[in-house]
Amino acid sequence: MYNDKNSQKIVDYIQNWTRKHSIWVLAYGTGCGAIEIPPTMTSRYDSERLGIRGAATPRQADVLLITGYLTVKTLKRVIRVYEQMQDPKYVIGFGSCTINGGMYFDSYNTIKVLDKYLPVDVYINGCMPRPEAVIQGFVKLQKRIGEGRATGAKHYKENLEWYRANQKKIIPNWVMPEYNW
Amino acid sequence: MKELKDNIINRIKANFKDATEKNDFSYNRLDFHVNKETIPSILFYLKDEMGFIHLSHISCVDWLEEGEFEVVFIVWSPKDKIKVFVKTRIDRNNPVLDNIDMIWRQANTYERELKEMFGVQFTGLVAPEEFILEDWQGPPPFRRDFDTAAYAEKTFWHRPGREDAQNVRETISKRDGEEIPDFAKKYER
Amino acid sequence: MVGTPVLFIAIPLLAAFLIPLLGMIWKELVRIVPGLVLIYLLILAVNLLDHVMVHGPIIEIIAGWAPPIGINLVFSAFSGFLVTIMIFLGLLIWLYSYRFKKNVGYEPAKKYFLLLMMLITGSVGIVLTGDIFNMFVFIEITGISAYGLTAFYTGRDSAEASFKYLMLGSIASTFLLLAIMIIYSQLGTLNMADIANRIHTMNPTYKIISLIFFITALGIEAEIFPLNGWAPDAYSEAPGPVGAAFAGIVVKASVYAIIRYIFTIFDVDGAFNFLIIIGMLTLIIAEMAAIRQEKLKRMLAYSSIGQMGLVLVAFGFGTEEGVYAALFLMLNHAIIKSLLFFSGSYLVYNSKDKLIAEMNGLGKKLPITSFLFALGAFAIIGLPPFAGFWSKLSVLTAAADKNMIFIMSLILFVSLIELVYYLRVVNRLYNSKEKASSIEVKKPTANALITMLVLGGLILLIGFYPDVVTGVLHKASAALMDKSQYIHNVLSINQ
Amino acid sequence: MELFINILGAIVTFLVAFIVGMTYGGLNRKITARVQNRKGPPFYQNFIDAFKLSSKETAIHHGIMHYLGPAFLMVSSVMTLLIVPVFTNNGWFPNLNFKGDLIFLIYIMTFGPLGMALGSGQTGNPNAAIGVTRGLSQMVGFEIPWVMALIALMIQYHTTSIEGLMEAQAQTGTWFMFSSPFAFIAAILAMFGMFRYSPFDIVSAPTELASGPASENGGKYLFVMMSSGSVFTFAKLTLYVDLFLGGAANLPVLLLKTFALYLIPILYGMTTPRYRTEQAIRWFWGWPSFFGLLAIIQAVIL
Amino acid sequence: MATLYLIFIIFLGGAILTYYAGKLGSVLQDIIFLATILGATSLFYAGVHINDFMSFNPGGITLTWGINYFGWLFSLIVLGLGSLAAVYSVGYMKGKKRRGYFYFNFILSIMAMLGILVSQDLISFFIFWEIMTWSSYLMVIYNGKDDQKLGLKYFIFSAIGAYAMLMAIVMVHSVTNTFLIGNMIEAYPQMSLSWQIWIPILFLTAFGVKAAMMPLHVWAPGAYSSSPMAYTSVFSGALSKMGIYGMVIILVTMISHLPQGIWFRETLAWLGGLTAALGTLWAIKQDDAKKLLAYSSIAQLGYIITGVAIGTELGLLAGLFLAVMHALFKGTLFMVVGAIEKQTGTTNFTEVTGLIRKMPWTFFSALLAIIALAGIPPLGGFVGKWMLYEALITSNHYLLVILIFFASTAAFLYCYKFLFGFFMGQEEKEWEHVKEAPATMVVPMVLMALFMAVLGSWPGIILNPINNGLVDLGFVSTYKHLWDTSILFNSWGNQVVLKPLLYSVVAIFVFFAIVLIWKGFKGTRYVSTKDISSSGEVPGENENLTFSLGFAQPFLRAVGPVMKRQIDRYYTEFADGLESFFEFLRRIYTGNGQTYAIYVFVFVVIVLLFKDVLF
Repeated sequence: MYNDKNSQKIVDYIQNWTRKHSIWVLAYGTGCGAIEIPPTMTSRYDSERLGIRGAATPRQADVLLITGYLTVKTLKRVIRVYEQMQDPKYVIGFGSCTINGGMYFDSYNTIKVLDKYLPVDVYINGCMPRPEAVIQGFVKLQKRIGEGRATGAKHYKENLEWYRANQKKIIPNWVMPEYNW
Repeated sequence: MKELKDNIINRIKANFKDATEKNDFSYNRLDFHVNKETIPSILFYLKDEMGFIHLSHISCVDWLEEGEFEVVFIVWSPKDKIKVFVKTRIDRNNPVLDNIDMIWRQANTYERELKEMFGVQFTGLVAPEEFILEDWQGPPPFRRDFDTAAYAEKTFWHRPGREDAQNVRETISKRDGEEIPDFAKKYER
Repeated sequence: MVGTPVLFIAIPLLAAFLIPLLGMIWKELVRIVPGLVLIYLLILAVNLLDHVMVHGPIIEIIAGWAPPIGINLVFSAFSGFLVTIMIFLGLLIWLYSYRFKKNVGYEPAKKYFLLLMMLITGSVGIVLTGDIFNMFVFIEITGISAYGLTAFYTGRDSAEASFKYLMLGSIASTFLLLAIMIIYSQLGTLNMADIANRIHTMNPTYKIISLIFFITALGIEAEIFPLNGWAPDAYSEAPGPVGAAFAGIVVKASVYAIIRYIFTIFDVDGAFNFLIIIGMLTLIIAEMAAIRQEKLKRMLAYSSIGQMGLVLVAFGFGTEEGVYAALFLMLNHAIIKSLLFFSGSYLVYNSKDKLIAEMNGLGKKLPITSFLFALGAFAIIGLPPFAGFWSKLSVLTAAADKNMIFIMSLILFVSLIELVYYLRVVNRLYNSKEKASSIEVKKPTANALITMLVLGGLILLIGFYPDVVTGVLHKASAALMDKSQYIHNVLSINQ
Repeated sequence: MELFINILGAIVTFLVAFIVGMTYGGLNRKITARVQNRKGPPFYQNFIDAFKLSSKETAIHHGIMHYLGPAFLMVSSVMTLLIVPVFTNNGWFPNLNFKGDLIFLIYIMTFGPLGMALGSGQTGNPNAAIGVTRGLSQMVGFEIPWVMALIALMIQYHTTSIEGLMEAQAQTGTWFMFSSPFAFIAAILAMFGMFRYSPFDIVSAPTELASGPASENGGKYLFVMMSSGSVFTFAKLTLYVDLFLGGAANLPVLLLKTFALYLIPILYGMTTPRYRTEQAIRWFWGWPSFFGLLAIIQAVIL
Repeated sequence: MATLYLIFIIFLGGAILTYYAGKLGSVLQDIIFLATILGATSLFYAGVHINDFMSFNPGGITLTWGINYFGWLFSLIVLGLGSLAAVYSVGYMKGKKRRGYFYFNFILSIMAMLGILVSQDLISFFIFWEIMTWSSYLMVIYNGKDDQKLGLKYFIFSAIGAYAMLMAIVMVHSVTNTFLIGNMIEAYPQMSLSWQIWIPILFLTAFGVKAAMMPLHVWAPGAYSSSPMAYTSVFSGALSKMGIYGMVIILVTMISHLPQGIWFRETLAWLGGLTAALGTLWAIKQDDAKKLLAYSSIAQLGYIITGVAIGTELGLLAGLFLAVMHALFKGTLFMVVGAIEKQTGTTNFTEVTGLIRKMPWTFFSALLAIIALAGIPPLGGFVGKWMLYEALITSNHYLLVILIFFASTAAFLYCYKFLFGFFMGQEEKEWEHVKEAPATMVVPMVLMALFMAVLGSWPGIILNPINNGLVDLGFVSTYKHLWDTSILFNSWGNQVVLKPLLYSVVAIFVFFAIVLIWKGFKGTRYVSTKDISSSGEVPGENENLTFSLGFAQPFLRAVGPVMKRQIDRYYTEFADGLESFFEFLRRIYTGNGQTYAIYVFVFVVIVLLFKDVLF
């Protein structure tokens, strides 16, 4: 029965539906974006009504929310956190810094394009994006999850070497444990 | 306040022959310029004898044209409510200065920062690991001859589509018809 | 019968005077002769004791005059028992100090053995004699030899100690003589049995004053508080075996004398309570003084004083169990304290300033000596299954039978103090954190080792099988308690 | 056959408890949201979370104790459920309630947290161990009034079994909530600590300790822990209802009573900021213990 | 009945032989040691009949030896734990110094404890008691270092107890004129009231010292932690039970006849409760496993004392059952600590962590022992705890039961600390080389752990002998027949049926364990303890992620005021004061001859003045 395609579809559908409506966010509060998370979570915008709530550790989280610019030093930690998260997992890039460097376009220690290093499922642009935008981003992600199109993690796994090469290019002293989740 | 300042100036000048003062800033600020050899002794003197027990900051200014770094030690006396800037000039090509973290423990942090950002060497500084710039291999990034845009261009991926923002001043002057000021032109990269 | 009691006095005295002469013939004789004499006497004593157990006391008349006029020696179960202990101890002391000469040279050794023999003569005489003036003479003999032995090391400190001893000893003689004079002036006799027979006719005031003088005089020798000022110095300055001799021989003889006066001669009932009081005082003060001592020998001296106090308390109960307990205590004290002095002097020998604090880790360097010291310490504290336990038990039983709960608890409290200071030493011996010591280890000689092992073996033997001594002790205590029998025995000798 | 029915009953009880507990959890979130003037998640949100967690992959473990830790937790909650009589007439779910008593219950309730603590300990995460010690410390705090309340009931009615107490309640006709008010108050105050809602949630303080003991547990571990928590919530509430509110004869009454009780710690928690551990302990040894003492005095006098 | 002689001769001879066999070879030494203990044990159970007495008279004192049911119960603890600890010792002592010394004292301790149990008279009781004391004292100073004078402290406290007992013994003797325990019990009701009160007090002091009761416990932490662990398991497990043994005899046979006995019981019970509570608090504070277990022993003995002191049947059963359990789990735990000490060289929680994968069997036994210690079902510890609570509740000790409850809840903290400190937490590189302890050490631990698990559901194995023993002491057993089963009863008629509960627990656990293992077992793999969610930081080699210092600090802050002052300090101050007083008295001996002469004259004058009073 498990191998039956139709029933597999149903199982997948249910799974995706639950995943869609239960998004536990690990907010990696880099840069100024972290200030936008409290209003998103609390009374005014109340993301919990969509099933979005914070998670304290990467082991429990579904979504890695990167709120702003990432320096090289921070990127190392973010990669580590991402790899500690359990499947299925998604990444949301938040703010223009994650998209093209934003105002840090010529900074000597800030990465400009996040998706070269981590598989970003949804970008939310703006500097800073307001909570409405954040929630819209989440909804977008939910939609993609529901459709089964949020396959960033799978992509990462498949193209691990490429990602790793990119990461190692700017982190020459690579002392992290090897890939695990 | 003026008597206090005069008193400080007199005592410093009496003890340190090479000290030249500058006293035209805000009412509670005093500047001294000394040779780099005098730095530890003058700081020690300020701390122990004059009550400047707090080290606010150690800063550095890159005088590229003059080929010198100006290192600034800011100390503060909670009793007299006066801050004293002790400045010294060191050679830019051989930026070596005496370590003072035995006078103030917190100086260690500032010295590590200066070491990473300007390449100022403090003799005998014990720094266990990198401070801010992990795995940094380029030149000290706060030096004015370090071209951050070029470095970023070389090191990181750039998403295409923001070529118009390559040089902010040019873009602005083109768009608004403003002239680029002289001091900005001078350091045009 | 193998011999008569008079031999106990005659032979050692003779030997004492012959020692210098024999020494001229062959120097080794100086130390061989005492041993032979003591061995002979021990055989004699054991034989006589065996005989006495069955047939009753032996009364020996000296110079043909029958008591009450002449001098007589009484070898009863009680005195015989004490004599046996003393001779045995004397033998052990001889054995222990057999190689003494090697360390100190010929002349001192000669004096030493001479004085030791005289000491034994005097002490045995005190115990055996039945005449109070004769006893005075023997006490003087003992005292003089004891002063000599105290000053043996001819240093400043030992001379001072000896002088103190001499001073108090002469006070004691004076009082003793006074007491004898009072008795003689009142009753006109010096024979103990005769005095005991007629004491009730004496004026009570004179009687009590003479008793007090007796107790004072003998108390000085028997280390009763506050008369025992000489003791700590003398013990700590005299050589180790001499300390054992003091504790085991001299003091025992003096205690014997006190007991003889109180139990047999005088009929003062209050004296028993007085014994308990001064015994307790001695016990408590001595043990309290011992706890803070820094020198091992001084500590042992105070401990010894305390033990004698306990003996007096046990005698003071006045019951047969009390006497039994006291005798048991005396026996144990003789054995255990000698062991402690013997082994302790080797420990002191190996520490620079004779301080207890310097004895760290000696347990590894001197394993057997330290073990024996620990054994002695455990035994004297009264830990089962060692010898000391049975005597402590009998003392407490005797006290409990007299309903003296307070005395019991005091004795136990004092035992606790005793335990603390002995264990401190033992703890130190086996504490491996040793200080750097420049002194090379002086191992005990073979003869000393044999002596200590014999004593240790005795402790274990009595501890595991007290029956070896209890029979004798019961007989001896019965003999002391039976006053009328004593008088009858002595006075009926001429019929 | 009887055994089979027992097992079946146990399974049904478990399912009911699971569903009710999960729903209560969802309602808790909903009510909290409404109090904070939010819309809040739907009441079935906890089910979604649970199923999502169960469908999450689990790729790693830190060793055997970490692996089995949630099972210990489950033993504790299910055993509690089995020993607590769900309905007064015993008709539906003939569990094991006649085989144990209150003391056994108190101890079996600590079995799980300790096993879980070992599991958290093996992960090597310092936050987990810190959380565990906080939890255990807090347990020492609230057990005192809780035990006082129970002992007051025991000595008043001379029985230590839950059934016995329920019978006594049925005979007197009054709920213990009214006949032993002090015991009830002490027990309720102890319940605050037992549920670890707001003022006493330092154990798993998410921002401070990264959710404490559970910090290394995601996916199926968290799913089992969550279900266990739901079952435990239901079991504890049922116990309170049995002891103080006269039990319940059927499911609606049970739900009503349990939910009414459940509101108390939730509403208290919403208005009270978090206590530090020692503050919490001292709080429990203050008024709750005082009421416990009053309860005992009352029981002795009666 | 000469078997008893033979047993003691075997013990003594074995002790001496073992001591000297070290020169011939360590294997021979081990063999003789094991043969002595195991041989004597098997001989005891094969050849000694219960309630068969023999007498002999050394030194004119009648001594009687023989064992009754009550002693037989304790012989299980002594010889059972003793044999297992002996097997353990062989592994533990391998490669250590002074093996002869250790074996000698070990055998003597076991002999002395057995001697206490077979003594039917007070003298041999006392003798064996003291042999036990000094042989254990010699063990305490086994390391040769007694810098903190722990051994001395132990010995002094033991001596206080022993002297109290000696006093009581001679007091009894002055009434009965024999030393037989039976006669003492018979004569007790006829004694005067003050003696009826004093004799139990003195005896209970003696037993209280050995049982580490509250004001007399100060020796225990040091003594337990400084003796070798192989012996401490016997020291804490069996030797302390001798105090309980004596206490139960005194309580059942004497105090139950005393109208004022209720005060004794209440005082003892409260002392036990305080012991439990404070012992637990101090145990939580310790950073060294030995110290922790030592304080925990004190606390556990507090429960036992409370149980036996309240004196109802359930209480006595609870106390004695807990005594057996304590022997089992504390023996195991000290063995565990010994194994860890042997393998790693330290017992400090702040140094050793993460041994679970290195020493799985040790962990297994530690886990079961800790569960039993904490009193969590379904292990044996729960049975004891349950009976204790029910006994306290049914006998109207309401506040006491809360104190006990507090203690046993707080005990979870140190239980967790023990397991976490050693076995959980970060797996440091320093301990990578650590291997499981040798089989001779592991097997005794695991056997005892399994026995604890069995007792959790079939407590009748131990409860029946306890009941027999109590009946032998003259206790009227009301529901003897019920203990054959695995159902626990209290006097109100409530019950706990253990077996179904055990089955349920096991079934639920197995079910969920299977669920957890089945669900995604395939993809799961082990990752090291460095791989944790530490905010993305990668812990370096030298980064310390172990949480072991200041464990349970919030709790200790909450109970801080209680723990400000240790009882030790009062004792120390008292002793110091006493010593300075003695120092003052010592000055009587000035060393001046003139003073001494004056003393003589003063003495004469005073005695002459008061001669009418004195004589």
